[in-house]
Amino acid sequence: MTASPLSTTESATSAVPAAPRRSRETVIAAVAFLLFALLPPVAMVMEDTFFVFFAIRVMIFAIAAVSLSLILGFGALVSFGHAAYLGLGAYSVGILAEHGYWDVTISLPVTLLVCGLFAAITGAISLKTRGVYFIMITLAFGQMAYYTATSLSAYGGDDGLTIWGRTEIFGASVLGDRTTFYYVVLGMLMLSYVIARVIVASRFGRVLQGAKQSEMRLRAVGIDPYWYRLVAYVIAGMMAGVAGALLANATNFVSPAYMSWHRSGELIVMVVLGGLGSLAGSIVGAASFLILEEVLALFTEHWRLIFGPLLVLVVLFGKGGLTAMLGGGRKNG
Amino acid sequence: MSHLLELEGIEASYGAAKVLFGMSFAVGTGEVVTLMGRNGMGKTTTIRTLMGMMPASNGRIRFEGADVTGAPSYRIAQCGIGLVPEGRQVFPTLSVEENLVATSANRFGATPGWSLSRVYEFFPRLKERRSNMGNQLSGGEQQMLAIGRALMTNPKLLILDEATEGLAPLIRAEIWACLERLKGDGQSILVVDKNVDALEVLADRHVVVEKGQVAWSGSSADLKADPTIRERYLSV
Amino acid sequence: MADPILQLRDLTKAYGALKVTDHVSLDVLPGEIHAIIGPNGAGKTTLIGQISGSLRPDGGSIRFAGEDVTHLPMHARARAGLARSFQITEILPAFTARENVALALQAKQGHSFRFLRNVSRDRDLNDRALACLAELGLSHRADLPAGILSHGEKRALELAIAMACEPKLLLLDEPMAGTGREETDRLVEVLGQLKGRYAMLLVEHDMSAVFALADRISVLVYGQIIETGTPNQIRASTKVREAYLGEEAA
Amino acid sequence: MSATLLAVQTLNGLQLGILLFLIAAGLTLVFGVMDFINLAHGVQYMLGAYLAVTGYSLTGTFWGALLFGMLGALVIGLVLELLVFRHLYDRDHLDQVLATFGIILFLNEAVRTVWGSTPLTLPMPDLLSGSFELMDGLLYPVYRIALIVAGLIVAAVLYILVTRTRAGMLVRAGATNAPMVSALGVDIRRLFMLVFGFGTMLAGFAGILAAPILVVEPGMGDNLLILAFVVIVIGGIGSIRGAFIAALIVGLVDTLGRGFATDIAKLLMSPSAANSVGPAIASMLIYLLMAAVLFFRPTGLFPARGG
Amino acid sequence: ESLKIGFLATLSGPPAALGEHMRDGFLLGVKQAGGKLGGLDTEVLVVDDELKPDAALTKVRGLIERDQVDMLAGIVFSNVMMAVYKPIIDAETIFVGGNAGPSPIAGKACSPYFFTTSYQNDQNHEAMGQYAEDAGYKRMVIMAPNYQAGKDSLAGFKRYFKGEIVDEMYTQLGQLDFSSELTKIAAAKPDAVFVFMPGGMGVNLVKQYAQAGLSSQVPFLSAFTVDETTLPATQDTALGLLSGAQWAPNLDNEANKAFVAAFEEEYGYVPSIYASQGYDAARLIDGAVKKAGGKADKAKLMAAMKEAPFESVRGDFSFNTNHFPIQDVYVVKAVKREDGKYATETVEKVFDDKIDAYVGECGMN
Ligand SMILES: Nc1ncnc2c1ncn2[C@@H]1O[C@H](COP(=O)(O)OP(=O)(O)OP(=O)(O)O)[C@@H](O)[C@H]1O
Ligand SMILES: Nc1ncnc2c1ncn2[C@@H]1O[C@H](COP(=O)(O)OP(=O)(O)OP(=O)(O)O)[C@@H](O)[C@H]1O
Ligand SMILES: [Mg+2]
Ligand SMILES: [Mg+2]
Repeated sequence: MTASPLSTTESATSAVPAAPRRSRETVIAAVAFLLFALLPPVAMVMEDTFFVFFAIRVMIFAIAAVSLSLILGFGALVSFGHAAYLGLGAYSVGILAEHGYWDVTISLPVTLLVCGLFAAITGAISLKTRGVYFIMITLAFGQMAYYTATSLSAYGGDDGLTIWGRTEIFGASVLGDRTTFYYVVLGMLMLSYVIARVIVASRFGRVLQGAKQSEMRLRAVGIDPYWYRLVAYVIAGMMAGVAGALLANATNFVSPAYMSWHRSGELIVMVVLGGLGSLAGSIVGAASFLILEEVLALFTEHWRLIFGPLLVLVVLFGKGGLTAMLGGGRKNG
Repeated sequence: MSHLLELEGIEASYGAAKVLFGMSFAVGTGEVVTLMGRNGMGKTTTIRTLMGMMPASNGRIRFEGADVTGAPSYRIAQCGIGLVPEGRQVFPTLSVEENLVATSANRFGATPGWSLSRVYEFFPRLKERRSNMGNQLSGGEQQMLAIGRALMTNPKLLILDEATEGLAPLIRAEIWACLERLKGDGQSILVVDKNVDALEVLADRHVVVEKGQVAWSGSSADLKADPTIRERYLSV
Repeated sequence: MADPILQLRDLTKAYGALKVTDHVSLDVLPGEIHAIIGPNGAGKTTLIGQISGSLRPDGGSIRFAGEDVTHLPMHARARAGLARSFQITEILPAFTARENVALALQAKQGHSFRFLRNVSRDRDLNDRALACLAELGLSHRADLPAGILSHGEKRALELAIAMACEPKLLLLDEPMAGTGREETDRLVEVLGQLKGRYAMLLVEHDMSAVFALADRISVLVYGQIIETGTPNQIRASTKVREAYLGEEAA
Repeated sequence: MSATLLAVQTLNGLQLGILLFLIAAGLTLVFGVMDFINLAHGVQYMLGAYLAVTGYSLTGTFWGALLFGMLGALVIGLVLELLVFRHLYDRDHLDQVLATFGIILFLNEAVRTVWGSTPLTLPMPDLLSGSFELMDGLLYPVYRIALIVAGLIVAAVLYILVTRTRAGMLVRAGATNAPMVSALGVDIRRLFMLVFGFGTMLAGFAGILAAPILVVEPGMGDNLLILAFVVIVIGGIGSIRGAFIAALIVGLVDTLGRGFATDIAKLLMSPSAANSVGPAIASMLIYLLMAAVLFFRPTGLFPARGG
Repeated sequence: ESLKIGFLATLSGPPAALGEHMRDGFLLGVKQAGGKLGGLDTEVLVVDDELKPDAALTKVRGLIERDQVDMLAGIVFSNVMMAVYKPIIDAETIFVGGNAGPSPIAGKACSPYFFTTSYQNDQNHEAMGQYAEDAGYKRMVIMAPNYQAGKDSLAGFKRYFKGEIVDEMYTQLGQLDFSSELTKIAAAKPDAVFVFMPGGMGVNLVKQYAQAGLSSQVPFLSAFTVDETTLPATQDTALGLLSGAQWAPNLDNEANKAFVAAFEEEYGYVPSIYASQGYDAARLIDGAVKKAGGKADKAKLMAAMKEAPFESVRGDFSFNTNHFPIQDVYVVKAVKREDGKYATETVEKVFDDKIDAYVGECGMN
């Protein structure tokens, strides 16, 4: 497909964070982490434990959003099947638990392996395509995972699978304590963010971002973008898998609904909402999406009548997503 | 003398970067005028602004006496301006023939108007490639197509921005000859090109642009008479 | 005579009935600047495409630096020492000029599966990229996004990228197109200085540049090479004059 | 499985294909031709159906409902274009995705608020309510024939409109370089608006035609949207012909898959295993098909010429 | 003292109608008690679970931890039920189910905190199996969507139907066009079909079944397919189709007559089985609070609930040891009432005091 010249100029300004943006990125991330870190004590004082639970959910989706942001924002790989990794991660934990394996030393490697393998195989095929075709082929693989899960009668099929406990760490069930679990999730979020950040700034990251702008140019200097994209895709898949494993622990439940295409779509919305090409933005995007959903629903059953137009407004007037709005000027100012 | 096109103190910028600082010049009916100047001096920007493709922050643009400042670009084009843009910009997903036909018009009943057959006669190469897609053409063929496309709108004023870029010497010469013929038919033309020698023969008047302003203007005879102008502004 | 660095034998390519490359055989010697001229649509860009690997020939062979590369993908050829510039500018618009060049340098240094070090703080890479830019007079634009450079500057950046690859053979497709006299002259000068460092295959419609630079010229018309020779021979050829040059070269 | 059964199932598949094409047609037009990802296509399909239901209650005839539904869909489409879509044409695809996702949320909820959650229906027109016997014990409603005819007409009209008319050329040109079309004297915004309105009307039309055989309920367009995307991607974006053929293939594969996957699985494994594997495969079949097609032809079966 | 109840229902997406029926029934029950269930000021927090298990879980946590509700009620779908079940039980919160009754909760995972005024999921399917058996059908085609509830449904049907299953078809979730399946049915010429096809899928199927001329040839038995939530869409095409249910609007008892009249008066539409269950849930709570002495004391409430101290609109009602109902199950038929509205009507009683199949696995007594 030929992009219109206008959209070319747009991409010209959207890909690489310039130095000032980089520091804004850091500030946003730091503030987000700080807020998350302070939340449990505050909730304790306010005697509202629900906050903590809700924040866990936000952070888990933030991890998934960051992982998607890595390939979507920096590699222009719009995966419409990213929820599959959430599901795969969750099912890895759930199925292992069903068979009595609770320890993180088993479940984490299995999650990474399963998600990495699925990403490697489907990615190897999907990455032959571009643009909307890529969107749709990733959707196809996501749907296959979804339908497979719904027909897994042994593990509850569509009804899902209850996990009657939490993952243990070296045999100790420390995650049973909500606050401990909370900080483990926060730690994972920070780790994911830092990993993604380091990758983006590395040689590998530069290739990834270059390939987004012109594949031909990369080939001409001797780089085949395919393998770099594949590796990025696998990394993102594993990261989302970890989010899935955490989600399974947070909910004590695994369901095919975790990998429905709606969920994949929501992840994309979170990333775009936060601002493309900003990892901290994805955290902001995930948080605002979930918080808005939750808060608006408190006011009216018909909260979508407000939420929908709100998204439209963000697109129309907040060119570049929420982080761009937060930072004041438009990023292409 | 009635001016066909008149620019008066045009200013324009890309974001915060101002590029045009009060461009003023005019093209008379039946006249061939050039815009010359080094790379990046604002020639293309001038044309984009007068076509309404970007806003002028100051100044007036008049076509046949009517103020068209701020009008949308299709309306300005409909007044009778045909544009051959810099970088060709043929439509990649349309065939050669579709490229020519899609925007063709004869709004003022020009006779003989430009038709497919007349354009093909002019560029036989295009006729050979008529069913190819725009993006399957060679660079030079795309250039021919862009010119043909503009002619097919039967404009009162033809604007060519670097229309001979990437053309083989033979074809380039043909284009000059063609413009010569068009001039003979009374066509008004505004042309931007690097080929000063050819322009000197073709044009009535020249406008030299430097840093977004008119640095010099005069007739071909004036230009010939004063070789320092070429040196100073065009480093030729 | 040294072995040719590039050897085309009977290269053919057709789009439907249109033979765009019609049994083209051509040698480029190490260190020489070999120009290809010819009318629009003669197949010059297509030929460059086949040599660089972005297009697949229908038949014939391409040997580069003693190896058959006919079936190698583009990036593999680039690694073997083939660099190209594009007729329609192909740069990374969101990267700065420096990053554009640094990417080429990075590719030259081996695979980029390096995840940890921050590449923008890689002194060595940055300095060398700057040096390449300086050579083409772009140092003052090094930290601007390449997308907002002017047309002429973009063309120069393309060259800088190609040079950063330290190729054995440089494929140049109309590097002067759209640049003003002044810049053209500077490009001619730069390429002249590079002469001998690597072989070049130059496609260009600017005859003064071609005649100033080329050691040998091949004339391509409708997919066939009708003549190869020194600039003087070509200038004198009536066949070439009729098919391509017209009066301009006189 | 008898030959008749196979023949009838093939017919069923083709007919589902036509229905899918009807739904995908407007989407291809707006997406393929204007390069605009309109996720709201599904809700526009739904709106068509709902408006028709209202039209029916006002006029009491199917034809009145049809007219009301199509005009209503057109008006709503134009209003949306004016308010939202026209500001998105030259934006990134993802911006379009986000904004149109917002519109989906809004319209689904709005429909529920206005018409309620309980599914509704639109009766068949009397004129087309007959049927004939397709095979022993199975009737084939005339209405479905009409549906097929409508699908064929839409396909032909669209094909001619896009490939043979000047408006079609201009829209295709505008998709790749709108400012240039404008600089050549064409009011591209108005043209886009009309095309968009037409696309919306097509979506509404599909919704209305589907209403007598399918349920009319909030969110009815959501899953169909995905199916429609599958169709146009398999066909090659921007190709009306591709969409048409892909729709038929998807319809066939899906129908035959449902018809025979379990039976075939039973040849290979125990019946109970087949009962769980067969349907799972059948549901995945079109996605498998899409993945396979894109693997071998990364831009679909009929990549739009030059695109 | 007051009573705070969190009520979960699916109120968005295509199946929202079910949730609305259940909610409306429940709220009617509260309203009729003057806003005071068992004499306690009652606040009902209605929450949309969006049919997303993990989202539902968040809402449940919110209700328990933030809103500190005394009990939870509602829930239409089993996958949502399963997702929130453990947290509810872990939090030792009383739950009064309004619809979903998945087998694990009736069996192995049963809990003293869980009560339901609906049924165990298999019940209506089993009823239709029994009915088909009684009707003397020998060869049947059965069909359900390919998901857990669908599989459970057909398993439930087969538990009582002993004849030959000519074909067992699993369709896609959200399927639109059933031509393929209808063709197979026509070719197989069974004595009858049994389907479980909830929501929009059911509407599609019923319409197309009639349009293919099958309604007059092959009897159509179903569960959760033809009811007051889908009849407005299927209208005449569904007339005469048979379903299994423990309740219908015309059930002849005082409580029911009052309920149906009040419901139609209040909301202007015919209540469905979900509405009746929602209503009964409210009545159960009302009765239990009264019995517990007008106090929201958990232990007392639980003990009171076990007694099912209320007049159910379905007539006979008592709790089994797993806190699932022991109740009569009928075959009902879709009809057009005299006032032009569509509704279901009892045809005959299939089971008297039906007990579910999983109670044996439940350790409670
Ligand atoms: N999209 C843009 N954004 C920012 N600056 C721009 C943009 N396009 C052009 N410029 C700048 O505006 C100035 C004038 O450019 P313009 O294209 O008008 O020059 P020109 O005289 O046509 O040059 P050339 O001979 O190279 O075509 C240049 O300095 C250029 O870098
Ligand atoms: N994909 C394609 N399909 C059909 N024809 C093509 C395709 N690509 C190129 N051609 C045709 O092949 C011929 C050679 O094109 P090429 O770009 O190689 O010419 P060129 O010699 O570089 O011309 P120029 O000097 O104008 O750039 C042209 O006539 C062009 O129309
Ligand atoms: Mg210019
Ligand atoms: Mg070329």
